[in-house]
Amino acid sequence: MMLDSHHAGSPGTAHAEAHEAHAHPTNTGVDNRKFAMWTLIASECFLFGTLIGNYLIHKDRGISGPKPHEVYQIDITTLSTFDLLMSSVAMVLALYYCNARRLRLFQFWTAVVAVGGIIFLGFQYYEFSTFVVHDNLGLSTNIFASSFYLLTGCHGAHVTVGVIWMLAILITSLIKGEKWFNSTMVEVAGLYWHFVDVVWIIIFTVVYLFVYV
Amino acid sequence: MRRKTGIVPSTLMRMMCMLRMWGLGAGAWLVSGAAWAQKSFDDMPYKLDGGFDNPMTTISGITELSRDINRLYLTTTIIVTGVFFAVAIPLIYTLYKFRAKEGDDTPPKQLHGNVILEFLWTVIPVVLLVFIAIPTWQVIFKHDGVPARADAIKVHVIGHQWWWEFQYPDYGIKTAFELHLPENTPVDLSITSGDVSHAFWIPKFGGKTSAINGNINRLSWVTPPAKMPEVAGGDYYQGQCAELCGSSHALMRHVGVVHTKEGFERWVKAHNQPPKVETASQRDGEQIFGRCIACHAIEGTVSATIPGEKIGPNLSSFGSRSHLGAGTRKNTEENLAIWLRNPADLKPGALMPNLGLTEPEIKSLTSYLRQSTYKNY
Amino acid sequence: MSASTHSAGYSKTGIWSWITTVDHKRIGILYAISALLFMVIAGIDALLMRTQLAMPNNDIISAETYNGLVTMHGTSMIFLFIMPLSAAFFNYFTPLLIGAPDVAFPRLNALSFWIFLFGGLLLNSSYLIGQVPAVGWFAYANLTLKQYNPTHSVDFWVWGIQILGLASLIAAINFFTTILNMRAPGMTLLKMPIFVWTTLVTQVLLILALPVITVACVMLSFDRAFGTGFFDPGAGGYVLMWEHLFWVFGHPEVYILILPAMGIVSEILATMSRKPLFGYTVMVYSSCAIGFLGFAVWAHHMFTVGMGPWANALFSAATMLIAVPTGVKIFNWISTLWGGKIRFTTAALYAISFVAMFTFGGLSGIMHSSPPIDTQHHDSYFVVAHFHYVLYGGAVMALFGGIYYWFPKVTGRMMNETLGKVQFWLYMIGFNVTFFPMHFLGVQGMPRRIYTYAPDQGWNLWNLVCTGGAYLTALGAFLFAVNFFWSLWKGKIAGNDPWDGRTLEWSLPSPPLEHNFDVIPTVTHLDEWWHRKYSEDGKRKVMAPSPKFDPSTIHLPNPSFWPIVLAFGILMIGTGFFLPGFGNAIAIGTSVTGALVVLGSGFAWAYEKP
Amino acid sequence: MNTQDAAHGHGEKAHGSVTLYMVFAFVLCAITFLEWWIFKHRNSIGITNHTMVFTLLSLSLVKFAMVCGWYMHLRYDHKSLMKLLFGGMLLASGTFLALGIIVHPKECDALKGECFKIRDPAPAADTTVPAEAKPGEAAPTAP
Repeated sequence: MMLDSHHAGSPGTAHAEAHEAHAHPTNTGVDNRKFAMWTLIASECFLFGTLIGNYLIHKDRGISGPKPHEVYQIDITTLSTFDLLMSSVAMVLALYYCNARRLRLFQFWTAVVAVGGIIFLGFQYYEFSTFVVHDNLGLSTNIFASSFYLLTGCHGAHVTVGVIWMLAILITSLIKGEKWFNSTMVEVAGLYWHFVDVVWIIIFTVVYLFVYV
Repeated sequence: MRRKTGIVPSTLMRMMCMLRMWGLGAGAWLVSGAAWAQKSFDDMPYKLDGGFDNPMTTISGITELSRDINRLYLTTTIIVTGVFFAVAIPLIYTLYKFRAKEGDDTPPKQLHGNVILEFLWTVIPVVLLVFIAIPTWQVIFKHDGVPARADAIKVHVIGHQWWWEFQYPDYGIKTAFELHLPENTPVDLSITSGDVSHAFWIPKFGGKTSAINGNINRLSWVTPPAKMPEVAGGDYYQGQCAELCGSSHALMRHVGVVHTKEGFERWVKAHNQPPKVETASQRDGEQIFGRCIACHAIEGTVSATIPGEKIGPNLSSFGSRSHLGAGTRKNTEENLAIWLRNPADLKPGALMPNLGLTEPEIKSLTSYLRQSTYKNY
Repeated sequence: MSASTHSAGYSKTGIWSWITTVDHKRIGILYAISALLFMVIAGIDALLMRTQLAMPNNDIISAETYNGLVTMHGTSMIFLFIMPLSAAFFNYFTPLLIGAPDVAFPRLNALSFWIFLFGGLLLNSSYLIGQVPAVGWFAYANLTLKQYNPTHSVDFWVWGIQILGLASLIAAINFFTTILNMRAPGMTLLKMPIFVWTTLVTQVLLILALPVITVACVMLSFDRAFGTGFFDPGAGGYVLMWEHLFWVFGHPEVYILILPAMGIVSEILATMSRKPLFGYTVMVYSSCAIGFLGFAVWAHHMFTVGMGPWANALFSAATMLIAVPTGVKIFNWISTLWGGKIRFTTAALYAISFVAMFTFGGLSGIMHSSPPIDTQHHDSYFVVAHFHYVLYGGAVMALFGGIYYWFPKVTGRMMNETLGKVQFWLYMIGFNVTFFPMHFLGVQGMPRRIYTYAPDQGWNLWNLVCTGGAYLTALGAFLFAVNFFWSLWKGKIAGNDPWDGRTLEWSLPSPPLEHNFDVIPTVTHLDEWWHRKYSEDGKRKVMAPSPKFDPSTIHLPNPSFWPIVLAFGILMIGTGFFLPGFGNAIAIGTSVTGALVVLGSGFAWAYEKP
Repeated sequence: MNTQDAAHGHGEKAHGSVTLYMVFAFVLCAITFLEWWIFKHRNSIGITNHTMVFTLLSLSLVKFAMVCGWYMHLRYDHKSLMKLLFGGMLLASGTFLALGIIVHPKECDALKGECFKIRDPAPAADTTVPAEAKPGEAAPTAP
């Protein structure tokens, strides 16, 4: 999608989450940042709920231009879903090794996560370019296209923020090496990444598999 | 007569910014002071004419729908007033009885709660609300979503930016501003909009219904008996657009005109008659009207034969309409001249362009539009 | 004044300390000042409108200007006055009430204030170039499309609301975490002060409702910028989609406006009648019920758009259901006053007037909760009267009561009581003279948002009376400003506990030190401070001496200027969307640099030493 | 959340082991493959629309629960986080289900342009509305 306009749209630039040093003893026993990330996830349920609702309402109301079933390539999208799932698994392992303070393995799996995200964005770029070029389904071709691009574009923007966050963690770990094992920050990043992956699981089913509903 | 300009928007904006510098008090009083000084009614073009015999009050409904609504409104008001006093009286009594006496600052008994009271003032409101809810649902399912009656007159109401169009598909009539109806007949309105959202509302006939582009909303009621003796051309019930639709939202009015059965028949027959062109100025007017047929049509003339929906209102029986410019001004010689001179004077933001007509052209066009299309029904 | 441990080099006073502050008390003061200034602007809008409507066929302002004033008055009062003033109370008092040193994320707290301020400035800068949004505060769909509103006026509105929504969302996540995670030891959820409960429910509503308006605004800005057809029926779009999405956010929004006011009123009534709040747990559950039901009633704003009988019937039932918890709260307030020793200070007068006016507004709301009646009331002056009774008589009265109640704690000086009472009665009478006749105008069929009306409609008298009332209220507002500034310097010195309060903030010196509590209090009771002062049978207890304070245990977050930089980046992204010039080179340029500024300051923020 | 349970800050022991995560990864991939297979061969296995919706949705919810439960440590964390997620999900799906039902064009299908028909429960015989876009005059028939 064009410029990363999601910043203004999405709530709170994730990596701007405050970098609290002292682990203040909390009432729920959960660290503040983790708690705040789960609140952000609850808020994003409504964001993606609105987008999915809007897509489902508009998907058959396009008066002219291509229809959903004429455009979707289910094989490519399944591959990108595999890719995102694997990057989610890599995230869990990265966190595991971060807790276990195994620097090299932690850095390796964080890199795998970032690469997985980039591959997913590659799939999305390929999909969007084939839609625009091959099926001339531009952003404003019809209402189906607009709501499709809004939904998948917003999700893509969230994946981009996730990739930037992962690269930031990777670079910090490479620079600071053994001294820096901030597993709470890695866990919060993991929560964000898993949520983005889970939203894609629902989008994959609702958008690509409900074509004939 | 030079158009007297109100304060134009851009100068006002700069004044608002200076206002903030001068501070709240002085600014507000300055504005109102200037307003009182410059107020003069007579030569001001913005004057909105009244002149309808039944203003827009919802109090005395005259159709079965509006009577049902008012009956429901009465029961709700009684219950609500009862609840208000059930709250106000204990509040005032408590304030009077438990006000702090001088010098006695020992803390009172620390009451925390009372389960019975909490139970009472949860159940009683629910019971009261049931008394409102049941009649509400009855009235909803009596009037809304009911299929149109076979003998109902079908009218397509189409809202445009700042005027109302009424189409009678069964009689092949397209008119504007005046919704002519026979007495005691069910009417089935299919309300939609040609551009932005409007809301069709004749308070005395019943509730408003939004006119939304892309939706067909239905409103149906039975017209009241005609009060006035037929010769006076039916009783006028005023209505107005109720959804913000742009700058002239306040000047977008319509009228329900109730005739006797014969009166309505005469109107139907008379409406589409071609205009009677007798005098020379009417003939000149007809020539000049040739410039208007891109947007307007008059039944029985060449303008009606051009296919395609017209942007402007249909002017078939314009002469016999009580008001012009969707109810902005009375249909007089002078008002039509002001309108033709510059439509934006009467209706800010009007889509009709200033045709730059000369005075003699305006005179003959006025006579053509008002006299030759006049039909007494 | 023990020196709290700051790393060196940070100034304590002066503009720079205010710009880089992360102290929740200073941010609260910043919110309050900007909210009151925005109120002045919105108040002038209201005065101009009322002057135009004073007489039929008035020509003080033109139609476009009137529609602009209607929109800016509505949007500014809701998004730039009531919400930020409530946020000022959240910011200042939530940490004090729950015994926390500060909010969970202090710098994020500063960020949400600066984003709010830039959003408010963006919205109001539409005045300066004369393109004021003229589409009503809820900007219904078709009218806002490019072909009916070609100027940038609607873009100001859309991006203003977008940025303000982002600010409220970040603050909501911050406060939600603070309340649930940073309460003093021993303070369980049911031992929290009631104002903290209403704050908690408000934050939940904000967290869940704001994303919906974010998506709706993105759709509208795409419609205007890229020609997508979300709301354009010609392109298969659906005009009602905007109304649905807006009101799915809109109705929780109006509960966001009223719940903090309910919390403040509960605190004031309990303190002024020297009695605990009657039925505390019931008040808590009814607040949660109001919050939860807020998501089930949005379509009662759309009874006339032809959703069919079943939708109207169900939503009218849900709307009536919300009247039950509200009624319970009103009766609990009266029972709080019952049996107390009520001191009629100005704050108490405001709280009591809230109970009376909000009841009246709520009841006129029940009238048009039934769709048939609503078809007569919708978009008429009856609805204008209803929501002014609920918003002005409710939220604004309670917020002013809150200012009178907590002014001593914030500034250390009492507000003048006699001037306060005069100002209150001016407000009370002016408010009723302005908005009570509007019920008559509504029933007489005067539609909403009309800039003029014909002389023979029977509306002339009541419109003149309303305008008179409006000027009376303006005088009241002016007196409030006088009292506010006079008391700042010459008000009577207030000790720590001028009202003999019940909650923890009265145990602190006023104004409180930057680190709030010398030692975090362990809480044993609801209304903890009252139980420390009085024994069960009402005799004053001798207060245990507060434990010795050693400054080493306190470490305060350092001030940081990244919040304002990041907020400015977001402002650039927003305005970039519609800046004219050189095709759209400037537009894309501003947005991209904005995104880079946000990215850069985000990184700098993350790697700043804590 | 009644007593304040001691937060053990950073060093909380990782809950799952690597093998557990690998098993979960395999199961997730298997489910995704199953979804793809169902969709790919929907005609050959003759699945109707409704059952397909039901199975695919439930499969994706299983994946959702697995990732949330184990990968995001929701199972081992404080109950309030679970309430947060399910509260948000429940309210969002409830609201937008209601919105979908209201907005769903019951009688008309936009593709065939029926949306401009009168939204009449009992479809009246011939009253196709000459939508303002449709050219031509309405046929003038005597009343």
